[in-house]
Amino acid sequence: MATSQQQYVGVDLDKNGGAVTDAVVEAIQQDNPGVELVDFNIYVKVKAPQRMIIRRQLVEDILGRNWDLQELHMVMASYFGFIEEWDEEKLVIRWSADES
Amino acid sequence: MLVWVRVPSDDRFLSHQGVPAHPDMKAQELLDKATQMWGLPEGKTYQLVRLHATGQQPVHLDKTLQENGLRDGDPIDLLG
Amino acid sequence: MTMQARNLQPIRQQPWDWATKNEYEEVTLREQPYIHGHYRNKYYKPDYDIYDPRYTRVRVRDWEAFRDPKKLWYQTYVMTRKKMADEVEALFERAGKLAIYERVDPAWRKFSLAFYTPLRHYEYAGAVQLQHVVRYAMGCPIEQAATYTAFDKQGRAQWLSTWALEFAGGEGLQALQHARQLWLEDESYDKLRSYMEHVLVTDDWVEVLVALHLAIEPILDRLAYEQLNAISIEHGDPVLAELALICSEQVQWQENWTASLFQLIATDPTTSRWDYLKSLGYEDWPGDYRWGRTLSNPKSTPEETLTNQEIMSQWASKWISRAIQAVTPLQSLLDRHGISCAVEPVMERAMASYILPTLEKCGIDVKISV
Amino acid sequence: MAKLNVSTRYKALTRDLMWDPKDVNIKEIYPLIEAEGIHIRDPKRWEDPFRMTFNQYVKIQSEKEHLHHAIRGAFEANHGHARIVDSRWFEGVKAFAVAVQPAEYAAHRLMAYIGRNIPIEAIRFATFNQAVDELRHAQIEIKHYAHMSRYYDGLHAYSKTNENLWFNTVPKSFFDDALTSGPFEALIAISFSFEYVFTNILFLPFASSAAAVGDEHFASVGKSVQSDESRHMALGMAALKMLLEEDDRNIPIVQRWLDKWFWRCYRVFAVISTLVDYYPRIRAISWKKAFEMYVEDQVLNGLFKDLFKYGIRPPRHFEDSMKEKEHYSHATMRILDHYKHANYFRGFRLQPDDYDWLSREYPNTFERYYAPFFRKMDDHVMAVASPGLPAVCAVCQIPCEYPNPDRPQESWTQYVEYNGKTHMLCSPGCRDIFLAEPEKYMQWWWPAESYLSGEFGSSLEDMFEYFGFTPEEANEHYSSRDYHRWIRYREELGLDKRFETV
Repeated sequence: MATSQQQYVGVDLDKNGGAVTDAVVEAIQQDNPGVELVDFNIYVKVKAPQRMIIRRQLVEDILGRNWDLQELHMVMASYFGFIEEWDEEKLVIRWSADES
Repeated sequence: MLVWVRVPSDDRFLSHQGVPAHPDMKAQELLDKATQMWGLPEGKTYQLVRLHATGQQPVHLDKTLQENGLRDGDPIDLLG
Repeated sequence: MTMQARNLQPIRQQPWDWATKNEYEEVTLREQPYIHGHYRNKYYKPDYDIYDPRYTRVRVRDWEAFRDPKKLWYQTYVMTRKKMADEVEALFERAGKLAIYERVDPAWRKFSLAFYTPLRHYEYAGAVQLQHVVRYAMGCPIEQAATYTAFDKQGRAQWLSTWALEFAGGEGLQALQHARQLWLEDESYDKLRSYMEHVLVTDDWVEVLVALHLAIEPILDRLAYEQLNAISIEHGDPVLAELALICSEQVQWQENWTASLFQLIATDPTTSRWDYLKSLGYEDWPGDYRWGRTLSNPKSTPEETLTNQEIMSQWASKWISRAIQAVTPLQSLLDRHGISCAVEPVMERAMASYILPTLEKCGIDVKISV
Repeated sequence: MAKLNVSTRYKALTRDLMWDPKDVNIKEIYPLIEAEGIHIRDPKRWEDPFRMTFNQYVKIQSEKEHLHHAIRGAFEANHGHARIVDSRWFEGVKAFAVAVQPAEYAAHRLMAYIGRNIPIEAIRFATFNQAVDELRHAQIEIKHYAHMSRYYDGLHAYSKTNENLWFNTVPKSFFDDALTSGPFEALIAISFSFEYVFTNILFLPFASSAAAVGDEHFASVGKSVQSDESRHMALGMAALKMLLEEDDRNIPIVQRWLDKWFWRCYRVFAVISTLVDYYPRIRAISWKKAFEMYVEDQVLNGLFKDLFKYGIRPPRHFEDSMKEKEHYSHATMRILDHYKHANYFRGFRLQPDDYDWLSREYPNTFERYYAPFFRKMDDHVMAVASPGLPAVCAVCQIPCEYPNPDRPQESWTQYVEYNGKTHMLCSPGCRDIFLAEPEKYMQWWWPAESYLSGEFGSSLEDMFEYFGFTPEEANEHYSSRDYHRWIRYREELGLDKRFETV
């Protein structure tokens, strides 16, 4: 199927997460090309074309403290795309339409 | 028995409304009940049309509901 | 509320028209709708309503009358279980740091892996069949307790798995594999496995609760989570004993709430399964079937000729007899590993301390045939 | 010991726990597994990407509970209900309460049914978690309106209202439909269509509006509930992909379910469109924009492009839902205003700022087709009331009062002949669902027959007794006793005092 419109993947993050939410957003921006943010009052929608990676180490570096990827459960209100990997080190969300 | 009467000209955009009925009652009687329920102006001429999956069928006011072939739960339009 | 200004007085002191005494009742009572279900099941019991009293043979005047003695609702449930999870994790962490596993007596080591690890299958099967209870039981008060009990069993299956992974060190995955083989093939487990398979095909949800919580678990859980604790410590393994203590806290709750449910059922003299409608204020409700769109009139189903006590007595006799048969062969496993613990007295104690007193409160006689 | 990685460890804890029975037939344990024609070959390779264990679950969830109930406690203690910007918001909250909360409870029983009957361990623990989550959501929501009920009308007999009121047959029939389906259909219906495609639109805009109007408690309800939904979405996506990849014969069956449940979900969200566009005096986003963002961009343009390779096409009638986005909330609000005298949450007179906002957000439709209707209420709130009891859609149970989006002055109602009766459906979407399973949908319980037959007594009072509330609790908000109560609470707290600064 021709990709006439860009396919985005992304996450909706709860702004109550404060510094954690900010660090996750910054890590996403550093690691992924073409990131767009939509401010949504109490949420921020973070989207990227086709694929998105969140790396624990980078979030930890930005945050300046130990950070476990499981803590994402507290702030990730929603996501779109297929979760391809989620282990101790990274979360990868992507669409796979372009593979076939 | 219950039939559902709608007034398509009503600008409130309402659906068919339930009217308790009886197979032996004349369609005119049903019409009177429905005009009263809907609060339509008196002294005007109205007609009833039965709605089907396949189309519409006029209801004869001098015949009973049964003679008109009306069934329980049938939708009807009241035109005026 | 006397502190409150007049204009801020609430318009009602109770949130609902039905009386509630606490937060648990506030979020539990009248949760499940009882009438005006829209469709009948497409595949399973296609003549039954979504919430139908005929999913069990026993009749109860008021399904909403049951109360969990611990009053667990979601908040209090996860808060208490979080504490347990923290304890379990701290326990394993300390055991690792203190290298306790290395000092455990080798005979106990072999035995405990062979005995506790297969129990993950037993806990899991119970959790699965409790989902059937959660779906078909009448009323939120009962199914809510079953929901948390199922989750506990799932948790215990995972704790036992984690324990085996830790205890077996680098051979953790093989230990689970080996335990599965024992569960499937060792004759000590043959009857227990078979018992759980029969629980999984038991359709009547009250009978499922009898089979699990009045028969097998009071016996086996006392052996696994109580009786062996001192023996574990004697063999240099305090870890398993502490884990078992945490497990037995859950088990005691599951026994308590089911015992009070059994008592409620057994002492209810109601003869019509439709009497519960009166307690809900739908005394004269003739049933939705009369609109002619549903398949049959549920009220034409013949009533049971036996009393609740007689039905419960049949179930208890059948399942307690089988439970004894299922646990007895575990003696050979103990013997094989040179662990001196007699199973029979444990069963006798379970009968004397829990099963018989519970049956007595229910006014039920049982015929045990082993 | 050698530390296992997350994936291996999760598998070790949750897999291989079930076994092939030796003394009973496996088909007796799973009697429904073949009923729906789904074929499963090697489900072991599938996985729930969230890999949540029991310990993680209770730890994370108790932290969420702790945070939420702290906010709730502060809100209740400080009379937060009196501090919001406009009390009509509560009418929307009531709608949400009695419509959504029983749905959460039904979803709880439903997930237990799915988990019990689908013997695929890869997703089973996720279904067990979700069964518990849904009970959580039901209870968080009850706690929310237990407090409201002490100060406002309409909620004190919610279970009776849920069982007996015409309005509640809408969400009730939706979940009853899923509960009476086979387990795989129920999984696609709820985990995929409901959770993945639509819950975003339920909780995100609504929680944002709650925060905007100052209802901190409800914003927290929305956010705390939604924080579990990511897991539920992951389950839905994993289940969908698994069914599509396990066997080609599953594809047409899954397509049929997607067709049915897309429209079924879309319609059950009708009232949500009014909770987005009408009830909040400060809106976070319009239904139209929320639909474009969450359904068109993320689902139709995102997910369905991915599913194309399996031969899955976008759900039938999705074009209709796109066309209807300019009409949906207005047509639904019109329906609510027709029957507001017999509903536990009230309608309200639109205020000048409402007309401005709605005209701005819906320049093509609002002024032209809908504003004249709402202006009729300016002088008399009952001017638009229905004269009787409406015919409702045999599938979604909403009164058949939707306009055809191509010709908005005409009705979209469809008539179908089945089993010696003319059945009415609100739209082509619901018509096709009816035609695919007429024997199921002809069973629906519709209170009109009971009301009109006098089953619940001969007087209007008897009927309200049966609903669980009184006529004083219905009708229009700004002329209601709830509005005046709210004003009194505010006066007591001094909230409307103006302080001069010189």
